[in-house]
Amino acid sequence: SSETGSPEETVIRLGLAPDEDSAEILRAYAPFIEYLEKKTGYTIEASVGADYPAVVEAINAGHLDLAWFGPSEYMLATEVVDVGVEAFASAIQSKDSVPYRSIFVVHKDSDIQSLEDIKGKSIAFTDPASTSGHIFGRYTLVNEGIDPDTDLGEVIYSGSHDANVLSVEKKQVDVGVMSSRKLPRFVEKGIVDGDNIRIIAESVLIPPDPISFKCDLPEDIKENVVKAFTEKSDELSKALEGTGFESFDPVNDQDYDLIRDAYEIAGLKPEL
Amino acid sequence: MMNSNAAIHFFDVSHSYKGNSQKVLNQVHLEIEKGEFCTILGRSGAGKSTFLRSMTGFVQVEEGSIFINGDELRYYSSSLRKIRKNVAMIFQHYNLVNRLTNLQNVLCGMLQNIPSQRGILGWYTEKEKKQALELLDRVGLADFAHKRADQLSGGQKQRVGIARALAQDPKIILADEPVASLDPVTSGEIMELLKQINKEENITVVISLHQIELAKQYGERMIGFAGGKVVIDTTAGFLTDGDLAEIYDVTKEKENTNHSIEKQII
Amino acid sequence: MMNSNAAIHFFDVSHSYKGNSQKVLNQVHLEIEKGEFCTILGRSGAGKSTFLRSMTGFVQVEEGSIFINGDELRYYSSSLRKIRKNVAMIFQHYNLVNRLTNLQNVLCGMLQNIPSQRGILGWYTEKEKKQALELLDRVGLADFAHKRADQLSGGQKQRVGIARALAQDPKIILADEPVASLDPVTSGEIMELLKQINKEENITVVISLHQIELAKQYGERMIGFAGGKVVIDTTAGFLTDGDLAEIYDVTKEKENTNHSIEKQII
Amino acid sequence: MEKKSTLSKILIFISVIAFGVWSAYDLELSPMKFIAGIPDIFNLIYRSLPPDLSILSRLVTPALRTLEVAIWGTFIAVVFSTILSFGAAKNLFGSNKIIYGLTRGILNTLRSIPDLIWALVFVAAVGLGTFPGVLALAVYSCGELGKLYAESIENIDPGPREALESTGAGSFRVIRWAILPQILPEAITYTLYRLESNVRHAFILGLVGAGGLGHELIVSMRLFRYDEALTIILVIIITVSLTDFVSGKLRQKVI
Amino acid sequence: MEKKSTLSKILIFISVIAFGVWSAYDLELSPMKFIAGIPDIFNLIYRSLPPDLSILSRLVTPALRTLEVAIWGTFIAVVFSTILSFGAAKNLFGSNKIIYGLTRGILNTLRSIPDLIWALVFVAAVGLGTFPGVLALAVYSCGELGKLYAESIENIDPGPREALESTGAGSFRVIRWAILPQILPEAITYTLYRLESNVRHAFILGLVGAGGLGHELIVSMRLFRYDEALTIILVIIITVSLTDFVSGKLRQKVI
Ligand SMILES: Nc1ncnc2c1ncn2[C@@H]1O[C@H](COP(=O)(O)OP(=O)(O)OP(=O)(O)O)[C@@H](O)[C@H]1O
Ligand SMILES: Nc1ncnc2c1ncn2[C@@H]1O[C@H](COP(=O)(O)OP(=O)(O)OP(=O)(O)O)[C@@H](O)[C@H]1O
Ligand SMILES: [Mg+2]
Ligand SMILES: [Mg+2]
Repeated sequence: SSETGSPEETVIRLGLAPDEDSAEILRAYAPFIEYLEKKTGYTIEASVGADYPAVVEAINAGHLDLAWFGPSEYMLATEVVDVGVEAFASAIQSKDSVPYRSIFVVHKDSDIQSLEDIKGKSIAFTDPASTSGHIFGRYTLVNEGIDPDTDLGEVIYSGSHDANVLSVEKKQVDVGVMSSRKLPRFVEKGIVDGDNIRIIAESVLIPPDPISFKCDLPEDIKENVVKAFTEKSDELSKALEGTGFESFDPVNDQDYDLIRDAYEIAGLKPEL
Repeated sequence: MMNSNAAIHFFDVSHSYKGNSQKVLNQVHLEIEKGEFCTILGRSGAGKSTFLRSMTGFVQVEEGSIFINGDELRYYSSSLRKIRKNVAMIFQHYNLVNRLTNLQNVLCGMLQNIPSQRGILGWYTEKEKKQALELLDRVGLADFAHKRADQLSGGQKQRVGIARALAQDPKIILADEPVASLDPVTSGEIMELLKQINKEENITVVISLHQIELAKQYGERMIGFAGGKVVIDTTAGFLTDGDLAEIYDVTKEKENTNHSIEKQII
Repeated sequence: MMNSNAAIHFFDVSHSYKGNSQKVLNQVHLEIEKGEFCTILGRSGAGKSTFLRSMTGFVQVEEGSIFINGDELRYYSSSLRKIRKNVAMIFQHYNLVNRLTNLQNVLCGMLQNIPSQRGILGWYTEKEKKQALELLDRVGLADFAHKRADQLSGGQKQRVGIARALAQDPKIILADEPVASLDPVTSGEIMELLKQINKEENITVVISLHQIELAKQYGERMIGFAGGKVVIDTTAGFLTDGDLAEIYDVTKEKENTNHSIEKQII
Repeated sequence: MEKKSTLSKILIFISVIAFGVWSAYDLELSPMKFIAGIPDIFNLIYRSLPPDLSILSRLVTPALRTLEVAIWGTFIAVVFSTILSFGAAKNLFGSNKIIYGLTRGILNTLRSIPDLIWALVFVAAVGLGTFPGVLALAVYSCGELGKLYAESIENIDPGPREALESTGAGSFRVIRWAILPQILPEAITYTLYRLESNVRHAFILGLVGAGGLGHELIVSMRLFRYDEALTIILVIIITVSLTDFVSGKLRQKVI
Repeated sequence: MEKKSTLSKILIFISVIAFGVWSAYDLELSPMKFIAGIPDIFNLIYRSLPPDLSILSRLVTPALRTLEVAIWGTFIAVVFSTILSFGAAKNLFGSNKIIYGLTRGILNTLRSIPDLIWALVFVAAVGLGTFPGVLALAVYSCGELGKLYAESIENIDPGPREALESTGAGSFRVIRWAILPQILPEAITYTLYRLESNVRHAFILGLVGAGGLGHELIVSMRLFRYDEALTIILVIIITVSLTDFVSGKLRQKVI
């Protein structure tokens, strides 16, 4: 654990949650871990949970010091973890990747042109706990003055982004809500024919993945870690190569209030 | 090559079980005519059951050939089925289906004679059911028709097995110690029953027995096995004490085996 | 209240199996003295096996009480275990553990006399193994020690069952048709063996038999069952034809049952 | 030979132990760590108490849905696995090596492919909804049931079967009257176990857009609504216990 | 009485059929739709061909890791489920109703809680890594094995057991020498089936975390690298077939 002693003896345990969109980074995090060890002088032990609740519970039980997961997960973790977690850096995507937001897709033959037309239509979200596949979709709708529970026709949860886009293509539903980052990949892999799909609306940008530490971490370690993450350098970009990210920006907890708002508006505020 | 009149023809048949070099059937060569009533004698382990079981192909003999009603026994299913239809077997260990009632067990003996669908669904006609009940009655178990087979006493199970074999309406009956678990009176009744079937319907009957008295009383021909070999083959009336000694002689068996106990300890 | 000298004491015992009102044991009241050699006769289904099995508590009798060596049989495990230790049972259906070798089966008879850990692990001493082999030899199966029990002929299985019972070093032996599957010579040998143990070690032996000859030859006391009742209880020498008629009489049994076949058809 | 086999037994024993120790080390198994973590388990349980029973009414439809899907999936699986099990049993048609290899191969493949992936395959075929869920469960269960049925057929007492074969009756009649009655208690165990297992695994319904109990559970977990999750688990426990009870009763009848 | 039971049988039959039809309708089961979708299945398979065998070398470590987890999980489960099965078998200690109810209840609960949730519980206790995966599989498998063991104990032939009990030997000696030999083939089937099942579950659930094959499969699926996924599935099929083969050989020895 994180006793202050000689730096090499300090073990910092980093938990990674395989968020749907960061699946790739997990295979390629080794150089980055090495970079961190070199920068901080600590021993970094990275481990991966089967899903994010596992990572959150591991922090909660004191088995992790740092965590890297999606914005929603972070927001939920701040509610769940007794000693508290706090975001200190956010992972900045490399230039060529698609900005992260919710998008509304329809079939190309659909008469729906914008969100104004979707009253009474059927809509597919992915699953209730999905940031891009549900929360921000709902948030956008509510901001547009549409109450998803009363103004729409059927509301279904298809379970995944691909199921969602497929059911739009097969005209099983009128509108599908999904991640902006997924659609290009589906088209590229031939899951759907891009020509059959039309985007009618998109949400605001979703905050990037936060890196957070447990609040009871000793201050000197916190500082050291923050520095290692947020100092931009070629070495860092190189270590992150192949992960889809290129650097980290400093953030604080308030930067994620947007997520809290979105959850609240979507009616999914966890009552803990 | 072979006598087409014979019900059963063994042609130099030898057999040993896997993992054991000792011959359980040793050059068995004999003919049993249609309508004969034949008893098999022999010590425990002499090969009687193996002999009987070899005739329905459950023991696939290593050497020689067996002809049943003129057809050579071959070990593929259509040939076996054809032969088995005419051969009913009464098993030493009864081999009842425990979870069925006794009536169902007896009815199982008729399966091969009724259409396949009816057989699989177990739809028997009233006539068939009546016939099965009559058979149960003949072995003294009419009252037990709707009891499960595993609720019977040993002798009762044995009798259900006999009724099942009779239900098959066979040309040959092979009975492996069919009265071993029966009291003298019931034994007599069963032997009488078999004899009657043998005489009235000209059915060939081969019975292995341990009761020499019964064998003498009912058997016409007696075949004695010892160590897998046919050592005696004679008419019942002529069975001598010498013959019996030949069959049951203790010293002979001991010669072949090795009794040193020390060697056996692992 | 009871004769403390008796090995076995039945006190008005009655029993019927679940789902069947007919009494399989009907007011059985008898005493068997220590060291007696007692044979049980009776028709198939008369209740012989039930009588024997009731003495080790496998049949939990509905009425009356049973005393073994002065202790009342009660159906909780410590009492049963205590009684069973001194009572060895030879089963009509052998009840061997098929997947064990014959030697292991015989050794199982000694389990209750060796420490629990050794018993569970199957660590027998050389002496125990030798004793088991000697017993197998006594029943003529020393060569089969390392064969699996299911590879034996019927009579061989029966003899392994006998060896297992002897391995138990009991005070009472209950044998349910122990020679049913054996040829006359082997039967004689086994009866001789039981008699010898009975005489030399003063062990009480109760045997159910179907061979009246054997019963007369070896038994001292004869108990005849019919329809669950003790109908004859006499000294072997005095067994009359009238007695046999009493035991085996066919007409009597028929009176109690209802044979109308038509009624039975479902 | 006796000696050699003892030696090889010892060698096998040693290597098993060695593998055990090495892998325990490799996996960082540590009973101490587990004991130290027990309070955390209680903490987790504590946080999920009391179960939020108010969601029960919301669970009725998904639970019913799940049950229907499980029953249909199991039913379809029973039909096909029964047929396949005849070929995968060495003492039936499996005595033919080709048939044996083929059916075993099919069964192994059916259950090797995760139900998640079967779900995806069937979504491609029939679109979203409960239907692909039923198909996925059916196919996957078929692989499991077929193996279990086949092996219980291999375990039967050959005696009664011989008796029926000796009458010359055809295979299917023998199967019906000598084999089926013998495997009946096991077949009941396996079928109802599989049904229960399908109720539990009906998670995949969530992946094909059909909701279901498992899906509700995952969502509750993701939102850290442990009190809701506990309620759902209680519903599953009740369903499983009921199936277990029915299974017991049925088996009692036939044993 | 005969008549009444026939009537109730008919009623049961009709309601089963009714439920079947209704639920088929409710679930929108449609064989036609399935047949129409078969080309889509082939399309999916086509897209995953040829399998990307180049990833095989990358799979060795995860596969080994997963196997270790499955073996340990199964081993721990065998130990505890054996003990529990004695209480859950009606013809052993389960003859005591309280013990029976209690052990059945425990077993039902253990397997009602999905392994994912067990994993979460154990992560809270021991942190991330392979250890919680082992524990989750162990606990879950214990619930399944315990039930299966218990029911195969209930199925034994009582004869040999009576014979051993009649010597006055204690329960554990009787279990060892009369019951164990009788359930051995089933026990082998169940244990190796469970091992195989654990290999598959560890693969699929990614219970093993980053080190396991399941993680690789999930990543491949998420990235729609079907050709990679196919390779991983092939590895799973091979593992499962091997286990099946070993199971068969072992059973052949004891049947
Ligand atoms: N488990 C059982 N359930 C119900 N009835 C049984 C059971 N066992 C035996 N019976 C019945 O009890 C009666 C007596 O059986 P028992 O086995 O004591 O007879 P037996 O004298 O040993 O006959 P045998 O000489 O044929 O072995 C028989 O009518 C039998 O059908
Ligand atoms: N399945 C088997 N595998 C191996 N050996 C066997 C098998 N069945 C029988 N044997 C052996 O073959 C020999 C002959 O057995 P068989 O059953 O034919 O004897 P039997 O004359 O019927 O004896 P019994 O009168 O005791 O029934 C015996 O030594 C027996 O041990
Ligand atoms: Mg025999
Ligand atoms: Mg009896």
